[in-house]
Amino acid sequence: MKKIIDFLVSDVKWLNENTYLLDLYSEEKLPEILPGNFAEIRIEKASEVLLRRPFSIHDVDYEKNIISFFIKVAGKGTSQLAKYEKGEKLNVIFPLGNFFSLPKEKDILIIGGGSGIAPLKLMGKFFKENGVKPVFLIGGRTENDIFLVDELNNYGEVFITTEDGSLGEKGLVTQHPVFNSDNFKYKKIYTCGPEPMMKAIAKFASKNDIDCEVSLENTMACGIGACLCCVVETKEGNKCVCTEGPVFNIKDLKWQI
Amino acid sequence: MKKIIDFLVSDVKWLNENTYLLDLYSEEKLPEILPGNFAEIRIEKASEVLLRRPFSIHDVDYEKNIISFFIKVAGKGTSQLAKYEKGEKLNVIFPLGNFFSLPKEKDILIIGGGSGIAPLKLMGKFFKENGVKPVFLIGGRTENDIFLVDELNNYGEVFITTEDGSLGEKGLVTQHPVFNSDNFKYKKIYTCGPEPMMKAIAKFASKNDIDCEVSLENTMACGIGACLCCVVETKEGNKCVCTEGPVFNIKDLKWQI
Amino acid sequence: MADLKVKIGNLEFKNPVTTASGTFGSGQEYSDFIDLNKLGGIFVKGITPKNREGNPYPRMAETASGMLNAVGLQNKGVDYFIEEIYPVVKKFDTHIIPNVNGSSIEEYLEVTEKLNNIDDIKAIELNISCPNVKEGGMAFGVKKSSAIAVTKAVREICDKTLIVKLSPNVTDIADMAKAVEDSGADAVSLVNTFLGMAINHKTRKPVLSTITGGLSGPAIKPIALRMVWQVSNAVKIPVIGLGGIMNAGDAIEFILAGASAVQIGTANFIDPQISVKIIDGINDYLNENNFNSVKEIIGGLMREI
Amino acid sequence: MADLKVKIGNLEFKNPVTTASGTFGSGQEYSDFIDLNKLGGIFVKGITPKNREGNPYPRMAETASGMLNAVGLQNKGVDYFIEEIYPVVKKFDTHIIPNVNGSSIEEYLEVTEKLNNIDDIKAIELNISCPNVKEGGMAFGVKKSSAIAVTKAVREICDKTLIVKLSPNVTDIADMAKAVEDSGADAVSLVNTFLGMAINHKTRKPVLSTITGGLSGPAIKPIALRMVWQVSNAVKIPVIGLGGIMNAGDAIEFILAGASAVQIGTANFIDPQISVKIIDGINDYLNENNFNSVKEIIGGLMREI
Ligand SMILES: Cc1cc2nc3c(=O)[nH]c(=O)nc-3n(C[C@H](O)[C@H](O)[C@H](O)COP(=O)(O)OP(=O)(O)OC[C@H]3O[C@@H](n4cnc5c(N)ncnc54)[C@H](O)[C@@H]3O)c2cc1C
Ligand SMILES: Cc1cc2nc3c(=O)[nH]c(=O)nc-3n(C[C@H](O)[C@H](O)[C@H](O)COP(=O)(O)OP(=O)(O)OC[C@H]3O[C@@H](n4cnc5c(N)ncnc54)[C@H](O)[C@@H]3O)c2cc1C
Ligand SMILES: Cc1cc2nc3c(=O)[nH]c(=O)nc-3n(C[C@H](O)[C@H](O)[C@H](O)COP(=O)(O)O)c2cc1C
Ligand SMILES: Cc1cc2nc3c(=O)[nH]c(=O)nc-3n(C[C@H](O)[C@H](O)[C@H](O)COP(=O)(O)O)c2cc1C
Ligand code: FES
Ligand code: FES
Repeated sequence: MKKIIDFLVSDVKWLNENTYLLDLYSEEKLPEILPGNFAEIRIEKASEVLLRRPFSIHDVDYEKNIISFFIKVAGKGTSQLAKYEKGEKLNVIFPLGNFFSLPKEKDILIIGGGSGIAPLKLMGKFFKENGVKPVFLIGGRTENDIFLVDELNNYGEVFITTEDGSLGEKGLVTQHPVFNSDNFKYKKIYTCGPEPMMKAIAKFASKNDIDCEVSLENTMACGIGACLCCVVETKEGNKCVCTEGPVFNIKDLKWQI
Repeated sequence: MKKIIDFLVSDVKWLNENTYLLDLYSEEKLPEILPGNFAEIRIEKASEVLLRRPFSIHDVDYEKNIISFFIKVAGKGTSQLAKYEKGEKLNVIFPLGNFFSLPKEKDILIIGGGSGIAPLKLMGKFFKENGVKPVFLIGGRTENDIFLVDELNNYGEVFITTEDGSLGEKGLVTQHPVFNSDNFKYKKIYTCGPEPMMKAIAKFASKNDIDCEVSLENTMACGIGACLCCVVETKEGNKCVCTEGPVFNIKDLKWQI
Repeated sequence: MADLKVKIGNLEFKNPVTTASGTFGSGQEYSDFIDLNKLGGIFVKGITPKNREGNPYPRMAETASGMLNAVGLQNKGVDYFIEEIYPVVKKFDTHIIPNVNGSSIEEYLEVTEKLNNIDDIKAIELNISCPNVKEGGMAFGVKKSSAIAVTKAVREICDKTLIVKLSPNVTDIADMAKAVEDSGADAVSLVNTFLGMAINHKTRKPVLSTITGGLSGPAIKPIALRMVWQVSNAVKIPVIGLGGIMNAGDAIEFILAGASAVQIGTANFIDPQISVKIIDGINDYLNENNFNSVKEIIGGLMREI
Repeated sequence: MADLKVKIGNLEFKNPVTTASGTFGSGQEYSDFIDLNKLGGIFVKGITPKNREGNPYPRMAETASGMLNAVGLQNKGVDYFIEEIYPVVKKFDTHIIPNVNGSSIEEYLEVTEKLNNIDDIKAIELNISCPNVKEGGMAFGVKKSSAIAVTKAVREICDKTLIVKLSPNVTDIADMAKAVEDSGADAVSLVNTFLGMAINHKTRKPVLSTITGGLSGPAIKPIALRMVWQVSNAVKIPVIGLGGIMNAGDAIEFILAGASAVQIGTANFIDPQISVKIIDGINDYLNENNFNSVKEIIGGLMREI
């Protein structure tokens, strides 16, 4: 069941000049949150921000009643959100959307880029609890964009690419050696990140007939399936990213790839 | 010459639960400010506040480049303004409007109520510099609404009325003994406060043929004479409160009193 | 507790607060957040004769105090509504009011006819003002002759309370309201969205796939309020007011301007509990101001200022 | 420095940024804050034949991302403008464009005739869209026949560049624009304010003395932008775009939609230096995107999204 809760900000931690972790504390017990679920946060303090903003749930601590978000500044809302201070109230609707499905086979690759690495930690946790040890591949423009390596290492091996080669392999994620199609060994790919990245991965996956789930970031108004603003074209017609996604198997999408 | 300056907040001091003093600091030298002049403050942080908000200049320190405002919370803008923190930027247009004129004779009464006591301190200073020692009369609902008594005492005697009698005389300002028309001894009245109060005073003044200046608080859009939104009806037609006021001699107004 | 009951045509509503078509799904979407039984009514998402996929993504753009949408009446068609959606939502103790759409008079009639057979449905809202479809929709609502034609045709076959939803994209909305009143409407609701547009100057492209879309939200409230006031002064049938209502104060302003009921639209996205908060707020307002019934303030705007 | 010059009719503007009538006084009011010589032009406050006191106070209400005004064309009349105001502002190196008003065609002609005698004035803006006067104003701008009549009459006696300012309170603004184009207008400017209303629910009274007023500011931008786009696609004469422009990005969006120049209105109240900042912002945008001239982006909206 979806909840609407007034959380209190418990921490805002900047990771670099435009990326931060936001921790929110609730008096209420938290419902179960699955990897890929997201929340709609109301940013009341921000002038010129009318609608809520959707963010993947990055982490959850059921004991302390804390949920965390991994956020990149994109515009007005995300920059104002970072200015909330400890103890200030934030109204959140959650958990929303579907989630990344458990793989049937154990060799899986999870790829994140940009703010798309937000759900990776919960995926790692969830998969580990279910006996799956993924390999992570995270990409950024420079070393400065690479986060969470130590944390993800708890759940599986972490590969890194940077466009300028300042950390890990040089290039885009799809240029990483794992993508050598001759000996690509993963049975399933999960990915979340910029659309061009996800489309390049989807292209590889569909060419090589590999199961692949992507998490979409369509603009939303309601986040709960009421407005029909967030649709993506699927083989069965337009579907709401907020309720029937954000996670889709690429075989269901009508992506031009 | 009117200026537009980015001030830095140097202090916000709450006087009671809905009244505060706001001190702003500028790197730039301040222009001369006369009592009754006001400023238009842009409250960018406040969502739902589009236009600037006008406030009388309460005090000025030319040496430290500080101007002060005495503000009562009225709505969205005034409540958000109080949340600015030391060091934050506020854009201000000032000094605007005309000012209280120097009296020809020395026996003067200055009456303030509500946020209308804001300009009284500058009046006291200015009149003192010019050899005039006014009597102040300030009114409020209770003791809790009476401010600045000690400061105004530096410039002249201070009478007080409160509606509940918790401080000074009980009643409205116009019920104060000084208003006994048989021996009213002041040659000029200056007043700033809620319109009903000013109108009651104006009525007394015009009946007893006493010179009287009032400071109006019409809603404004531009504050600089460009939009013609803030007019008051005068015997010479509509005049802009922001440029031809805010101070008017009641003999020029077409008030129904 | 003040008396919140109002009447729209023959129909009594337990309170004047309803939710606007297209912003509240079928109601179910909000049942985790509020008790739907508390609402005066639910205007459900626009219905067409057949399944419609709507417009391509992107369909939404946020604007200053508003949003543009270009959903384009995506819905699964009237039969799906009757068989799958209605049975689920009819159990709520509130009026479920379908929003009827078509790209021709025949299509409007097709939808109306099927809904007319369902006893529990007490009213329909005839949407002649959707700006997001190539055919029909707003085209009917901005021309008096076609507004009259579709209203008359639907009236003929419709036994329910007939509410016609007007487009604000017209020169004289009072005139339009009178025309549909004369054509048999039992009530009018206004406003639908304003035709607007957003451009991303960085990409130099329109933000919406359809270039233009419908503007809603607090930005439009002053215009919507003016229109509700003008229409209330022009017609005898009840007026349902909407457009940018965000809180109880806004709702009361529409009622003072002459609306017998209000619809809450975009505000639901921002606070899914807002409709119930507005009911409570209206009740508090009536109590504080010593009114016994909301009916006492309908059209209660005082003229002298 | 990119080439910012644009042409409206026969007239060259040093840049596309001008200030909107009624929001910038005669220009002088802003001379403490900006160098008026930098502006493309200044559309001065509406002028009528004789002194007008305008409407009673209150004349202004803030709304969500907007404001309502009911000034009602307060001004000291055309003779006062010519004798007292114009001599002061003509010294600035920018186009001073009077905004011509009347409550009858005769009155429009009276103002035009007097202004037409002044050589230095190169253009006039015919305001057929003021919503705040009982007679004339918007009444001319919402009816095609009267829009045509007043435009033709003024055209006949006006040698200057004739800009007709359109009302957005119409069903089909492109049609209206075509009508005034055919009647001899050299350019159209749009939009004027939307007719709106504000109520104070606490006092149950209208906020404005006139009950309704004109809505301006960022709230209206999406509708204004749509109208500018529709009109640009419908007429051959240049279009001057306005309505809620708050920054360079907004101005560029109007230009992409087809405007050859823009007017800055309400934004001047919030930041008296905004017009000059917008000029700089447009220049930066052109440089960053490798355009040599602003003309390259007029109507440059890319259709495929
Ligand atoms: C399901 C979902 C999960 C998300 N998870 C995260 C997350 O965990 N961390 C994170 O940092 N971000 C996440 N996002 C993206 C985040 O919602 C946007 O960055 C945010 O809404 C931008 O708000 P803003 O007010 O800062 O930007 P705005 O000022 O509204 O916009 C800035 C720019 O970004 C564009 N933009 C805004 N939102 C989107 C969008 N959704 N898609 C494409 N363009 C957009 C605008 O068009 C504009 O150009 C997620 C989005 C979705 C839909
Ligand atoms: C020349 C001048 C000098 C002023 N000096 C001071 C001062 O020194 N200290 C001080 O506290 N206040 C002063 N005021 C009043 C102050 O400007 C308003 O209280 C403020 O603008 C309210 O803004 P807000 O956003 O808080 O209220 P809003 O949310 O905008 O409005 C709250 C309520 O107040 C009403 N309101 C707002 N402004 C006015 C107004 N000007 N007249 C009548 N009703 C109004 C609104 O209609 C609404 O009902 C002055 C006003 C003027 C014109
Ligand atoms: C996403 C969205 C979808 C809408 N769909 C419909 C619809 O199907 N039928 C209809 O009559 N109105 C529809 N509308 C219009 C609303 O019912 C309402 O008239 C409009 O949003 C103005 O009210 P508001 O400002 O309170 O949102 C839609 C509005 C939005 C925002
Ligand atoms: C206070 C005020 C006064 C106005 N007076 C006039 C006027 O005299 N003549 C005119 O053509 N438009 C007048 N307008 C309309 C503006 O020129 C402009 O068309 C409108 O404000 C929309 O632009 P904006 O949203 O940028 O303000 C006035 C607008 C305001 C806010
Ligand atoms: S955001 Fe409203 S349906 Fe998905
Ligand atoms: S506030 Fe604009 S003229 Fe006074």
